[in-house]
Parts: sequence; structure tokens; C-alpha cells
Amino acid sequence: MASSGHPLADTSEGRASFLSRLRRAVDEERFFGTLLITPMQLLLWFLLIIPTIIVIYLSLVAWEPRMGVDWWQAPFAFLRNYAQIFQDGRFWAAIGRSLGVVVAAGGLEFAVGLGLALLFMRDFPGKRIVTSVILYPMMLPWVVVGLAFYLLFLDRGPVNFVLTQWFGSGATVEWFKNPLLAMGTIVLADIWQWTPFLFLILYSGLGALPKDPVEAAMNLGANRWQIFRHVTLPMLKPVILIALVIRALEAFKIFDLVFVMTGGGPGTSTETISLYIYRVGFVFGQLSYAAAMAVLILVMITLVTRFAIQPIEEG
Amino acid sequence: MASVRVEGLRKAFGDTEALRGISFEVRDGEFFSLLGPPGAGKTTTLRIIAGLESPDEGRVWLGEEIVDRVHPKDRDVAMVFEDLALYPHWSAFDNIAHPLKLRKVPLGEIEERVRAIAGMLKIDHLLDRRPGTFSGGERRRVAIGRALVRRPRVLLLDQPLSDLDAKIRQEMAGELKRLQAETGQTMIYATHDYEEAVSMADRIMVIHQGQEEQTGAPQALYREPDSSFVAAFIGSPAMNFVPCKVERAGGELVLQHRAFTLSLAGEGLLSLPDEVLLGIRPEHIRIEAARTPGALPAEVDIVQVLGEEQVLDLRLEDGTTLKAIVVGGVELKAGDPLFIRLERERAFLFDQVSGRRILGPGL
Amino acid sequence: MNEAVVRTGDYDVFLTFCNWIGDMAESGLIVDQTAWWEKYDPEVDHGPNRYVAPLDRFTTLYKGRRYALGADDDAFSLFYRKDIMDNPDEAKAFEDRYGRPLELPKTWKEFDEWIAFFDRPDEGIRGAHMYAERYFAYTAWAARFISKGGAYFDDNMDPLIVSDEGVTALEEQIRLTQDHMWPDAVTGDWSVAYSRFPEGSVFFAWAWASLGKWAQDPETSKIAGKVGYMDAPGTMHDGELVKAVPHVVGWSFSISRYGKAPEAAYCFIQWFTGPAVGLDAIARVGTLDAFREPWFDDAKMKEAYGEEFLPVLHSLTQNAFPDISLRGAAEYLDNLNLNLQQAFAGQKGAERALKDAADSWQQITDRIGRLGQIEAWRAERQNYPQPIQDLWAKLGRFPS
Amino acid sequence: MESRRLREFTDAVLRWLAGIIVCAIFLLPLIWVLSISFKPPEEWIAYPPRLIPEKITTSNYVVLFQPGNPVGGVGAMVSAAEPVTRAFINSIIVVPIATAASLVIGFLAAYATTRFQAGGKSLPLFVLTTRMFPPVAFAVPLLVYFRALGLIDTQLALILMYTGFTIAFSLWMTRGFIEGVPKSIEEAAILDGASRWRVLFTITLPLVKGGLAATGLFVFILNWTEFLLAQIFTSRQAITIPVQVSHYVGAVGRFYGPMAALGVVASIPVVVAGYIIQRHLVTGFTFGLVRE
Repeated sequence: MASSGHPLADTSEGRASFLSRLRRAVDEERFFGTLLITPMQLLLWFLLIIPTIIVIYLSLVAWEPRMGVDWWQAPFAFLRNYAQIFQDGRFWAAIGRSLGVVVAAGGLEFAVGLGLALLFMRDFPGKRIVTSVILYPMMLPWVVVGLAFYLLFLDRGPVNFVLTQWFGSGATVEWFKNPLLAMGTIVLADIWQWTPFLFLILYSGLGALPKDPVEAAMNLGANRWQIFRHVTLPMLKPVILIALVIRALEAFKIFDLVFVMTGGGPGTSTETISLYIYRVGFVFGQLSYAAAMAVLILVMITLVTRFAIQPIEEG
Repeated sequence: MASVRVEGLRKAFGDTEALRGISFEVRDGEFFSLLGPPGAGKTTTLRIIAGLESPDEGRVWLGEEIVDRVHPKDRDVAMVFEDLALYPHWSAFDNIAHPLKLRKVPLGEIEERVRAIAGMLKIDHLLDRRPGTFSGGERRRVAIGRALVRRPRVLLLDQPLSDLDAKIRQEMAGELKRLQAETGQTMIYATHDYEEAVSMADRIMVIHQGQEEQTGAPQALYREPDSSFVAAFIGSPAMNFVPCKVERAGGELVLQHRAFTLSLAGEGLLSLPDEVLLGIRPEHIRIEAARTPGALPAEVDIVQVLGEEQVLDLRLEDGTTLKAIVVGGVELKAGDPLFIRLERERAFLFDQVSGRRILGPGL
Repeated sequence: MNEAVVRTGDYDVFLTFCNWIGDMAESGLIVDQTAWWEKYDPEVDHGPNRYVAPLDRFTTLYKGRRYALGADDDAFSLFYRKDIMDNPDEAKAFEDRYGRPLELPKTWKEFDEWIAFFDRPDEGIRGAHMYAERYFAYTAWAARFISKGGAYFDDNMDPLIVSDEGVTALEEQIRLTQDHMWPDAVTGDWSVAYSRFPEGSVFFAWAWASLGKWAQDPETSKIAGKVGYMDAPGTMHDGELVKAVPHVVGWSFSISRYGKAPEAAYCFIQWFTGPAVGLDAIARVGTLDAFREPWFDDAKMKEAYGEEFLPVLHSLTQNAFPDISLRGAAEYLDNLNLNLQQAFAGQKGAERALKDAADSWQQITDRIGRLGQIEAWRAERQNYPQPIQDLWAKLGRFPS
Repeated sequence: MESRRLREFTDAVLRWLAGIIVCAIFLLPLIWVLSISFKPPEEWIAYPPRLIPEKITTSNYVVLFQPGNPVGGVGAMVSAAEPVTRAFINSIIVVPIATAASLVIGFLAAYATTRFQAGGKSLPLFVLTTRMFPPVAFAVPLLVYFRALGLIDTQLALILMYTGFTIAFSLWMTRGFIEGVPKSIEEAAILDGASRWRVLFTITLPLVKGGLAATGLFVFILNWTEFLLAQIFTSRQAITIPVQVSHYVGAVGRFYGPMAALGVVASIPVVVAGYIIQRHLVTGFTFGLVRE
């Protein structure tokens, strides 16, 4: 459609005032479109492109605030920061953990969210209230969510208390001591908080689907599972993909919950990549090193986008 | 109000050529129809006239003005879209008044003109309601009202009646015709339904695959179709086409078909190609009870009864099927043997390759 | 840390952990106050109002220069359940089991037995709460380690923690943690101590002095009036008991180089930490703790801390050793802590944990610059309490 | 027929039961937060835990606004924290402005990209990738950058970042709604004689306002709960509510009571707004991907 733009103001009306010519130009599609995206472009330049240039520069120098010089005066380190990353087991372990969260949280949230969405496709008494309740977790500050789960799963907290009531005094679980359980508890909090999001997307998507194909399949005698598997699911595919992608990318950034619940502990066993970068950059003050890690992550995510999201756009 | 002229319109969307050189002229006050199957380029033509698309080649005149560089909002062209495109958040009154408001017509006059057009369209009672609750016919009236209220230079109608049920469609078509007659509004009406076009338009242009097939008054198109496409498109049930060989027996030309042979009289037919299509409309096939010279034996295959008329699917001896319409008379049923006679003076010959008319009416 | 990047000059004065002085001084964020000290005399290391040694040194010095004015005393304090301890039945049972009278433990060995004795999980009360969590796991271990004669580094900044002293200290502390504490000593955060002890679910707790005030407040505590205070256990070296008390965090004031009026700001902090004002601030507000000698005899202070606690705190403070205060302090401590926490959680052996910590320390040192760190460390070890420095000398830990 | 009715009945009952269970699961942590917010300090993490506080107190809420007010012993302890007023004012200024800016900019861009493919076909995808980068990765350069601009610890810095980092959502969600408005309606308006601006504001905008409300609420939630950037970029003047939550840490522990109380107070406006526009919220998340 870009080709259908209208030429600018009629040149034969050379004496038309600037204002009227501008007004006419605004009506021209291409000009109007450009005008409308300009604020966003400016903001992206300001918040994305310039910082990206800075972060790349920072990653190539050896700068820590405690050096006593400003960042542009710091000596070049070239690729030394990057070389250091490749030897930094803690970095890769943190990346691995973040990916683990993506898979575990993303997968479970999707499953639960889809289940809920299907459940909610039909009316039942109190649906509106239940919907409100389900959406509530998203609205709580994440720090408070982390706090709530930390307190619930405390060694002598309510969850363990209930366990001892049901299964005897030996039945407490040291949720935050075992690395896997600690990670699991964090993921649980994430699930609790973000399933509503997936529920919303999938529920909206299901609601927007055309009804005819389902009815047609029903008339052909397909059972519910077959309808779901062969009719609903394929139609829902684009929604599912975007939901999963968005959720996966958000989950990869997980910070608040870990920060509040375990601080990355025991040791570094629940340290995610956001937390590690935060710690390196803003606690240890190794900003150049943090910058190199940031750049590496930007590159990795861009690659993932190329290979994972491009198909969605095309499909 | 103005005349419209387009010349040499070409438009491609990516690889698909929507228009391949369309030219026509609509006289001031004329009801002109663009007729063609879906995808023929009707909508694109209208959109180019409105300025919603710009052609790759060609020009558009409104009256004496070339409007290529005039923005659609300034062309003073109104259009009724296929989906009507009513503003769902405004009342019918506001919908209709919108063009007037934009033209800064005084409020009193707006009120007056909207009421007048609503009266003409019999939608006075709907003015305060939003379109969401309207029936299909009501929605169309509002859309037409919105287009007409400002007396545009030309009114473009893009299949506005397409998904109405038959009865309302006929009713609306009649009203539209009356409205056009009353207002003398120049209208271009795009449709794929020949009956609509035939019943309303002063002139019709049949287009096919982005090209003009034939332009003319409805009767002319029916009586003297220039191509097998036009012949098939206009009339229902469609014209029968029977592929035949042209053979020269002595000095005489003979139309040879497995089931029949027709000798062609007349001079100057020596340039006929070897293979042609014989075209004959169902209403021009006569049924005869007994064998008379020149009559062909056939068997009734399917019978559709439409009131007084019966539409028959007939099978000739070699298996060729023809449709025929019988008015009144005996009730026929499948399997009945009978004899038919083609009205040669209403038959055509078309080129099998190009579809152009070679001969006719009358062989 | 942000201010080091940002340098807005919004701040004239920083109130920070005193082990950040190194980082802040090296980044040029704060100014050397030595000249002002000579000009205005804040009465830190001399006179009747002097700070309790060694606070006068490690809350103020970096590489031998005065960069800060200490404003707090965060020597870790030891609290126990006096009511249980004073029970004659317990005394008898203890003597029956260990063949010695029930007294407050003096050495770490006695301490471990003492805690084990009072560990009563069935009654809902565990032996101790000592930090083994993400941020302060090093405290108890360092106390043992240093009292055994250990030091974090040698004079060339090579870590000394993977040594007999280090490993033994950690093994002892792991045993204590795993056998006689609630699991949340490892997994909870530092605030757990402030719930466990006042609610009466641990016999002993080791934390900041504020825990004592908190536990004695009938509003917030179920054990008000039942709290006992004790000096730190130590290690016997040739008949001499050497105690080491971790001084954890601790606040100090420093002056921003980018502030508008550095000297005026200095005068303000000297006034604020001065004998009269500081006393009021501490006695009333309760988030900072006493650090000047005369305050330990002051009536208002006694009221705030309780008669019995104040002398104990004084004694603890005299044996307090500083957190690592080099450049990169946060990083050194974080690496130490995360390894120790893993050891306490049973994920790593003691030696392995210390080895991993030592390796990461080497990397940090190399990255920051070994020479500068050596200079800083050689100065920093002079800030340790005298008995510990004497012990190091006796063991030949550092070349004299 | 009998069996079908029976099946429908059991179906309804099962759905209802499932609804209740789901409700319970989703409510439990909330109830716990609520419970703690009414507990005195000694009960915050006491054992055995009690759902209904032994001594119900409102002191956690009072302390939010009057730190130093020694109610139930908490006040004296949180005297280091500032009154919550400043954080509230900051949040109330920063979040709506950033949300509105994100919405306006995102809506305009969404309109341009859906209607005219402005900026190229892959622009929306590029914008989506901005949402993928961990904010902490951008915090590093932004800190030195904002310092140069003198934006540290200002509301403007947060407004800029919150606008920028939520643009992706504003863009993608509103795209869906705009695509739901038939293009012919806009064309009809143009033929009626309306300018592009007029079409945008009198035709398209009113038709997608429900969707904008949903998008707005979602973006509002993201900004209202944001912690990491606020934590890094503010220190005194511009702290927001989530940062304030983390400030309830004093010499004697983390003050779970005031933290929980603040969480409860902070979520009320969002919850009310959410309930009001729930209908739009549900239709708001198709991202324009399912079209009939």
C-alpha cells in the first residue's frame, strides 16, 4: 500500500501557503505515517540506540567507578571483558538458570493458563468475580509477591506448618536450602503471578475465534478433544506463539522475585542473569564487565529473535 | 454533479494485475454500471475514481477536471462501500450529517437536508439510533443517505446490495433506480449480479480480468453480446455453448456436431475458423412434441420448476447437455423423450479461442 | 555505588558502611579528612572522649589516612536465654553429661557443647541462631577463624583462608549449623534472628546489639527480662584466650568531593558524631550503637541498653575486627558468603568452599590491581584489635 | 437426551468447583499478605503461623504515613524510612504520565504501522525485541548517560524509561484493536471530506478506546510495580512505591508488616481500575492475531 501514496501538494499551485501545503502533506499517507511513528522513533533512539552504543563502548574499556576516572577516560580493554565472560562459570550458570525459569515457568504458565481459559469459555456462576481474582496477582508489586512467597515457604512458615499438621512433624521441607526446591519456589511465585497474563491472552484469543469451524466439526461428530486438537488449536496458534514468546522473554528477565526471595542463594544456586548483572554492575561496581555481559545478552536475544520470532511474523 | 471519464487505467498489486487498461466515460446524470465477476477489477476502478488508490497508469476526469493530484477528501466523490462502513459510534443522523458538518454547512441546513434525505429513504424513524441494531436494508439506506446528502459530483456504489436476501434486494434496487431518476445523480454502480445491473443501469460495462469486455445499454448487451463471456454473464440460466467444427462441403459451410449438423447460409463466411462455439440461450430452444425436419431428439435429464417456467437439462444423443426454458405446457419429468429446435435467428457463433463473436444473432 | 557513577554532587555527606571507605576513597568520591582532623580534632583516638579501640582505626582509616568518621558500633553481640541457663536442673544435667559445671563458655569447644546441650528441637527451641545465610554467613566462621590466628590474606594478598584454621573453623560451624539450628539460619535472611530469638524458639543468638534491645522490649518479645549477655568465646593460645568479634557493617560518615562545601560538611559530621550529640542520637533513636568510651558509663546509655549489656558490649567491641575494607570489599565478601552459604547448606565441603572463595579472591585482586591491594591490606591489618595482631606476630603470620 | 443433560450438569458443577479451587489458590498468598499487614511485629513470622492475627493492629498502616510514631513498637524501628507520601506522590506522578505517554506514542505508531506500514514491515517486531532485553542490561549505559543529562534521581528519568520500556506493549496491543476497525470506515470518512487527523481522532480513536483502556491498565500495572530501574535510578527524591517497600529494612530486621501493608495499599487503585475495565481487559490481549 505504500506505493499508493499520493504525490505531495499540487505543484501547479505554487503560491499555496506553506500552511495549506503542510496540511495537504499531512494527508498524504507516507508523510502522515512517518509523522505518527516519529515520537516512537525518537524515544527508541534516545532510550535504545544511544545506550546501546554506550554499552558497547563501555564493554570495550576497563572501567569501574572506583577507578577515579570518568568512563570516557578509561583505558581500552578491547575484548578482555568478553574473554573474562567465557571463563566466568557464574555467568553461564546464571544464564542457564534464567533459561530454566523460561522453560519451567513458561511451560507451566501456558498449561495452566490454557486450562483456565478453556474452563472459562463457558459461563458458570461467579465467573466475573473469579476472573477478577485471577487477575489480581499481576497487579501486586512484584516485590510484595516475592515477599509473600518467601514468607509462605519459610522453613517455619505456613506451608511447612500445614505439611506438619497433615503428615507429622518430620514433614517439613527446607524450601530455600535445596537449590532445586529454591528455584522451584521462585518459579512457583512466577507462575502464580504470571499465569493470569497467559490466561488473559489465551482467553481473549479463544473468545475471538470464529465459531463456525467448531460448530461444523461438532456437526461432523468430532469429540471435544478432536475439536480442540484439530480445530481450536491450529486457529489459536498465532496467539499461542505470541503469548509464549512474550512470556518467555519476560521470564528470562526475572529479577524482583529472586532478589526478594533468596537473593540468589543458597550460594549462587538461584542467581539469575539479571541478578548477576545487577550485582556485578551495581554492587561490585564492575560496570565495564557488566556492560560486556549486557552486550552478550543483547546479541543472544537478537539471535533468538531472528530464529524464533521471525517465523511468527511471517506465519 | 459531473461526468466521469477514465482513460487507460492500469493497476497492479504486487504480481497480480487488477486493471489492464480500462477506459470509459459516464455522462452527467447517468446510471452507469460496472458488471463483472468477483476479482474483475470493479472495486479497484471505483477506488481509483474516489482517489483511495492511485493508478499505475491512466487518468481520471471529473467533469472537466483532471483529479489525479486531488486528495480523495477534496474530490467530492461519495462512495457506498460493500461493507457500508457506517460509523458505529454515531447515530444514523450523525452518520448522514458527517459530510455536511465537514463542509461547515450551517446546523439548521444540515438538519433540513438530513431530514429530507431520510424521508426520501424512509429512515426518519432511525435517525436517533446507532447502526448496530439496524437490519441489512436499513443499514444500506443510511449508507446511501450519507453518500447522497451532499450531492456529490459522482456517487460510487460498490456492490451495496450484495448480501441482502433476494426480495429486499429487488426492492432496494427499484428504489435506487427511482432515487437516481429523482435526483439525477451521476452514479457508478459496481456489481457481479447482471439482474441488478440490467434492471437499474442506463449503460453497463462488463469487465473481466481487468479489461473491458463490452459496454452498452442492457438490451444491447443481451441481444448482441460481443463475446462469449458477456453472453454467458448476462442472462439466466446462462447461454448454452456447444463446440462445433466448421466443415466445407462443396460450396456450402456446415456446422458439424456429433448430434446435429447445421448448414450455414449466407455469403462472406469463408473466413470462419475451423472450430467455433455455437451459442444459444435456453429461452431460445423450443420443445416440439413430434419429430419435424431439423428437430433434434433429446431426453429430459433434470427438471426445475420455477412457477410457470420449467428449466430443463436436456441430453442429446451424444451426451451433450443443454439447458432450455419452457413456459407453460405439459409437465415434463426426467427421462421423457422429446424433440428440440434451436431458434437459429437468435443463435451466435463465437471464436473458440478468443471468445469473440463471429456471427449472429442469426445464423 | 551509584553516586560514584553519577557524581551528582547532590550529597555533601555519605553515611555508608565503613568497609566501603576503600572503594569510595579510590574512586575519588570522598575526600581525605586528615588535615581537618588536625585542624578541628574530632577526639577519636585520644582523650577522655576517644572511640573504643579498635573502632578508632577501622571506622576511619584507609591506607593510613583518615577518610571517615565512624558513627556506629556494630560489634556482634551474643545473647542467650538466662532463664533456661539459670535453671538448677539444667546445671546438674550439664555437669552430669560433661563433667564440668555449667558456666558461660569461654572457648569455641565449650561453646559448641553448650549449644548442643541446650538444643531441644522437641520443645520447639533450637540451640542457636547464627548467620549462615546469603549475606552474613561469614560472621560466625570468621570469628572462629581469626581467633584461631587466621587472617584473610598474607602480605602479598594471597588468601589464607584455605588453611587448617579456616577449614577447621568452617567444619565446626557447619556442624553447629546443621545439627543445632533451625534451617532458616541458612535460608532465611538476616532478619530471621530478630524473630526467632524474641519469640523464644532459640536458646542463643549472635547478631547486632539491637537484637538485645528488641528482645528485651515487652511489646515485641516473649522473652523480655530473660535475656543474658555474654562475651565472645575464643581460642586458647598458650594459656591465653584470644577472642575475635566480627564488626559487621557499621556506619561511618564521609565527605563527598563533589559536594558544595566539603569543609562545612566535615564540621557537621564532627558535630554530629561528637560526644554530646552522638550520645543523644544513639540513646534515643536506637539504630546506631555507642562507640565512644565515656558513653559506656553514661546513665542514659545504661537506660537504653540495660545495666548488664553495656559492659559486655564494651568488652566485645574491644575485640572487634573489621570487615574486609579493601577496594572491591563487597565483591570479596559476596564471594566468600556465597561459598560459605553453600557449605552450610550442605552443597559443598568446607575445604572446597574456602578454596572456591580463595580462587575468586585471587581473581578479584588481580583485576583490581595487586599492588594497590597489598598496600591497603598491609595498612588494614594494623586496624585489627591488638590481641589478634599479637597472636599473628607470635605465629609469624606476617613479616614484621 | 437424559445422559446429555446429566453430562451438562456435571460439567457445570465441575467448572464451578474448579473455579472455586482456582480462586482459593490465587487468593491464598494475597490473604497471607493481608494477614501479615494486620499483625504486630512479633507475629509476622511467628511459629505456629496464624491466619487471623492474635492481636490485630493497624499500626503497620499508620507507620507508613507516620514513621516514628511508636504504635505497637514498630514505629520506633522504622523511623529510618521516610513517610510513604513521597513515594506515593512520585508513583502517582510518574506512572500515569509514563503510561499516558506510552499509550499515546504507542497508539500513533501502531496506527501508522498497521495502516501504512510506516517505518517498514519489521518495525513492530523490532520494537517487540526492546521488551526482551533485561532492563538491567540497559541500566548500565543509561546510568552514565542519564548522569550526563542530569536525570539521576528525577521523575523525568523514570517517566522516560517507563515510557520507552512499555512502548512495545502499547504498540502491539493497540495494533490488534486498530486492525479490528475496518479500513473502509476510515476511507468513508475521508471521502466525506475529513482530514487524516480528523479521521484518526473522530473515527478510529473512539472505536478503539476500550482497547486503549485495557492496554493502559496493563502498562500502568507494569509501571506501577516496576522495581529494578527505580531501585537503580532513584535514591531520595524520586523513589517509587516498590522501592519504598524495600526500604522497610532497619537495624532490627525486615519490616514485613509495613511492607505487606504498603503492598495492600498500593494495589488497591490498580485492582479497582482492573475491575472496572475487566471486559476490555479480556478483549485486549489478542494482539490482533485472531481475525474472523
